[in-house]
Amino acid sequence: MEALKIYERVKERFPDKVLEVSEKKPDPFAAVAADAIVAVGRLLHDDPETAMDCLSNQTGVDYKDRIEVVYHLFSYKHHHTCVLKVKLPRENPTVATVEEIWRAANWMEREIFDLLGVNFDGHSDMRRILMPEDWPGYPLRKDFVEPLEYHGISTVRESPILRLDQKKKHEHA
Amino acid sequence: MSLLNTIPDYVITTKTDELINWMRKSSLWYMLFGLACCAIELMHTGGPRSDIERFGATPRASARQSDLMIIAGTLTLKMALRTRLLYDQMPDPKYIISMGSCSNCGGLFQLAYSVCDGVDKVLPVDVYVPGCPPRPEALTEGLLKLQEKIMTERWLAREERPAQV
Amino acid sequence: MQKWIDSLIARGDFGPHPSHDLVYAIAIAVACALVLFLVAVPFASVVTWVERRVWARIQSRIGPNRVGPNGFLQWLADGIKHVCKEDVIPEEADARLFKLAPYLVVLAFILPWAVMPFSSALILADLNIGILYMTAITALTVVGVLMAGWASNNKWSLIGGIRSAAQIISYEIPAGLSIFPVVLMTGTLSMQGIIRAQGWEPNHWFMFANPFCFVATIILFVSSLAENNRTPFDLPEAESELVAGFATEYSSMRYLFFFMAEWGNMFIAAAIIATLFLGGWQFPRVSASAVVMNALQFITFNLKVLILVFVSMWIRGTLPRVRIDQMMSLCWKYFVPISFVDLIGTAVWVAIWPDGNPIAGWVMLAFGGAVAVLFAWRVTYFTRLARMELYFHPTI
Amino acid sequence: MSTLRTEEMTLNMGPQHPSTHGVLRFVIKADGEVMREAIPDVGYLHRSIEKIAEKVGYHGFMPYTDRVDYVCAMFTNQGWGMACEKLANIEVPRRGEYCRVIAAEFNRLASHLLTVGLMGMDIGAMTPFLHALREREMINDLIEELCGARLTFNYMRIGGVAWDLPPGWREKALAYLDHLDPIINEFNSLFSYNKICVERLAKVAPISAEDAINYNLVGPNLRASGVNWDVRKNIPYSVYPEFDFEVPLGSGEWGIVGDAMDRYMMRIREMVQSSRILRQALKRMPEGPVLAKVVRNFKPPAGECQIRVESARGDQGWYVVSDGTAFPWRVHVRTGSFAAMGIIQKLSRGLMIADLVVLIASLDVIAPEIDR
Repeated sequence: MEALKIYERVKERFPDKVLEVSEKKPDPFAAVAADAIVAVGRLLHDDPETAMDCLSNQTGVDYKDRIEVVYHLFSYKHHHTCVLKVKLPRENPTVATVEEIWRAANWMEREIFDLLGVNFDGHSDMRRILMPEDWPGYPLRKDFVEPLEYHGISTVRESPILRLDQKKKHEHA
Repeated sequence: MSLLNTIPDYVITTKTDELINWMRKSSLWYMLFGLACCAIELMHTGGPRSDIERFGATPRASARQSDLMIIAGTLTLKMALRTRLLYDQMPDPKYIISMGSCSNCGGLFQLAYSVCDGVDKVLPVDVYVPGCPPRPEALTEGLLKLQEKIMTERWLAREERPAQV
Repeated sequence: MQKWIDSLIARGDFGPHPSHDLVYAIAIAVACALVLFLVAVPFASVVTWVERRVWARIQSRIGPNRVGPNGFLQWLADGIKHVCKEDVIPEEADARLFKLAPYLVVLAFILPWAVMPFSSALILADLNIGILYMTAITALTVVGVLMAGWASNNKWSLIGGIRSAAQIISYEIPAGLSIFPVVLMTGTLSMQGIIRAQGWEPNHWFMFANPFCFVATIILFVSSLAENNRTPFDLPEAESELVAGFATEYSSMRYLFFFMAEWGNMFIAAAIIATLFLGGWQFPRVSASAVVMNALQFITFNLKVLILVFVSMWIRGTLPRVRIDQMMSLCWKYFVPISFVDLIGTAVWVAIWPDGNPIAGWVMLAFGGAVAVLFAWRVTYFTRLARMELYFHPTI
Repeated sequence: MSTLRTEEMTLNMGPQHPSTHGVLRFVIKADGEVMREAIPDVGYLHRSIEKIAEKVGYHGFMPYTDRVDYVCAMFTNQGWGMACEKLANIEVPRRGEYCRVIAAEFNRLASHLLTVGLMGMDIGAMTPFLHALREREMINDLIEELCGARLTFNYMRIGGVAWDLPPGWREKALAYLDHLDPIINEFNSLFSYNKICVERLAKVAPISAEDAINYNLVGPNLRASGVNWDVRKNIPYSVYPEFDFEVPLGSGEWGIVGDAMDRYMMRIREMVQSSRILRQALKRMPEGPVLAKVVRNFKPPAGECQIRVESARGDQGWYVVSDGTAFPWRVHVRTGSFAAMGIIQKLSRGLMIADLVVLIASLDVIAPEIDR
């Protein structure tokens, strides 16, 4: 099934929850209201016509004014794919977890939490995954400023070519 | 005893030092400590073509039995703390070869927020091997350089390292 | 030797009125130390060099070749380096047990040399319970290993120690039971007695004396691999699972003891098999001179032992490691019952032919030869398939 | 009489441990030899590659993609190249595609050789590992001649590949393939069909097809569970549809479908298929340029896309968001190892400690691919 047809099916079922369907090439996507993502996911997963049995990718993007969580769904039965998006405010972004539908979401959501600071409600194990537990801030946000030292290890290095240290210090100032 | 007294001290100590150093340099057991890309080249260095065991260097899994730590790859800040712990576990005398640009100075990943730019910020390094990743031949050369360095040491006149608190 | 010491005492080399017992004791201590340092330690150490070279060849590498001719002195370099290293005793460890453990392991490796029958005359003490003594002493290793594992206060060491204890104690049983058939046939426990009961010809070896002994040889060999923590039973120091097993926390000299004992035990296990089943030092009487005969016997014995050691290196270079439950089931479900059957079968055999059956020797030898030929053919077949040039010129 | 008390033993495995490929850490809750649970702890090699992409631009990011998965860097190269080409709608010349396929399949051989070798090392046989390294050296030689590097290739460019095959390379490559096929047989008889190896691997940690899909396992791990899915066949990209090859599936002939032995054998069988693809590709090489005209200041139109590449560790997803400038807004790599690590906690229940090592090796996880 074409991705756009899938979005139409979803829209039929949840007319007020699908905020936007973008037909932009190369990959069209549908933006879904944050409170409906579990219901939409459940629908796409259980409906035999769509049978989205695999969450092939889940990631977050920081757009400076908002944070989007992107879900790439895939069906091994029908070999079709679709993209869902959830737009969240930058201050304290929170969305329900889809871990119950696709177990693969467990780790991907931990990664998004770690790097972008999106909270997933109802997640079974919401800890940092890649960064150390005591790391300040969320590194993949656009306004992230690197700390100058970590446990006594300085993160700047005198570099004759790049003068990165200066740049970093400048950022801090 | 009287025979020994006729020989100047430095002859005995230098010759003994030389023997001990020769033995020590010929048996540098390195710790299996592959961090990133260079780990694969480290394996290749121990592999059939550039067999590093020719120089008596065998890989050991435990830090307690190794003399040499080859830091092969990018040292992240999260790992740096662990590396320091591992280094403290090694018994003296111990050496470090920093293998690859990442552990020399951060290399490609100087731009990164989570990478320790150079292992020398955390640990004392004896030999730097440049390359991204260095070829097995380069690492072997690094080992030979370390052997040269060991030959210049005076083991009998060494200073005991104070116990770390 | 006693006469020589007596003459020295008479000459007054030990002062005017020495205590004879004291002088003897010192002489024995010196002799033991000489045996230890001139035979046991070099044997164990040179075996490490041989092992590394053989292993490297199997893996199409070259192996250590920088220290001395062909790297022959590599063992010396390793030894001296270990002596020079800092001796770390972890703060959390039980220091006394931690220090004691390596000595027990080394003890278990050194004491068996007392009854090692190198030739008809070269034996320190031909005890009448030689083989029993040997099995009893080698089992001491388990105490040391378990102690090391426990005292290190490291969980990996502990698992290694426990695994080792379970493994060594289990495999003691089939190993012990495989020794009994020979004892039944010879009626003696003395090492020399057992060797004298065999001939130099292979068909007079106990391995080929009857089918049960043939099986017992194989069981004893596999069990000895397990008792010495050799691949495929190297679970206590499984490098990829337990870091370095019970020796994880050991460094410098103490680790060297474990290291040496492992290879030394390999030699001892091979010596037991060579003594019991492969005719020991037996060599045809080609010379009337006792010195020449003893030298030839010494060479024969060591050759047999080294061939067995080589086989165990070969196995180490080829096979992966078994899992602990598989190892236990191999021991308890297969080896123990089979060795009991062996024991009973040998007893029946001895009851029927008390002096042995000469035809059986030839038949079994032919059978063993057939197995060896088949094996060699398979090996050459696969080596031809695998292109030998890759092994002889590893640096293509 | 005091009652006997037992307690769980918590073991810390890694980050420096010989059998964790790279730097992984596991917190193992064990009851003697049997594990209650093994909780993976990753991130010791998190090199912030995704953030770097936002700083260095499209062409400049190509060397970094090598480091996403250093064991099979050609595929990450290719994934990044394809993602950019899809964004900017660039057509790659046919000879360029052939060069990509040839380089990538050689890299797949090298990667699988390392995987099967590491499996040998993890269950205690060093010899298969070193034999695999010996074969890898020769592949490294070939690739080095092709692109000048042994490990981090940086061979592909947006719109094709950097260089054409050097003269005489094709014959050398074909000669190597003739050499490799018997070596795979030898490897099988040395290690794969060894009784101890089969006993160790068969029936260990089977993954059902449902679980594999639900946990988003990809590539050989997924196919070992019996799911017939190969990006090269099912979402054809590059010139793969022109080649005749099979997709091996887990059959469970040694135990259960989807056990460690199936996952291991999958690599061996894929090597045979790769060799088949390579022979066809080397023989059918068309003439022409290898690199499309791509401007130096590459600015794809605003938009986003996802690309899936069948790497040696399975379906690799590149998600790229472009805002029309010379720097990508966001790059995300969804890798096979990351998903495979997620399932370890579930599978580890009731396994022995020795089996955990087998499980990690059979899932073929590589630390930089998890952490990026």
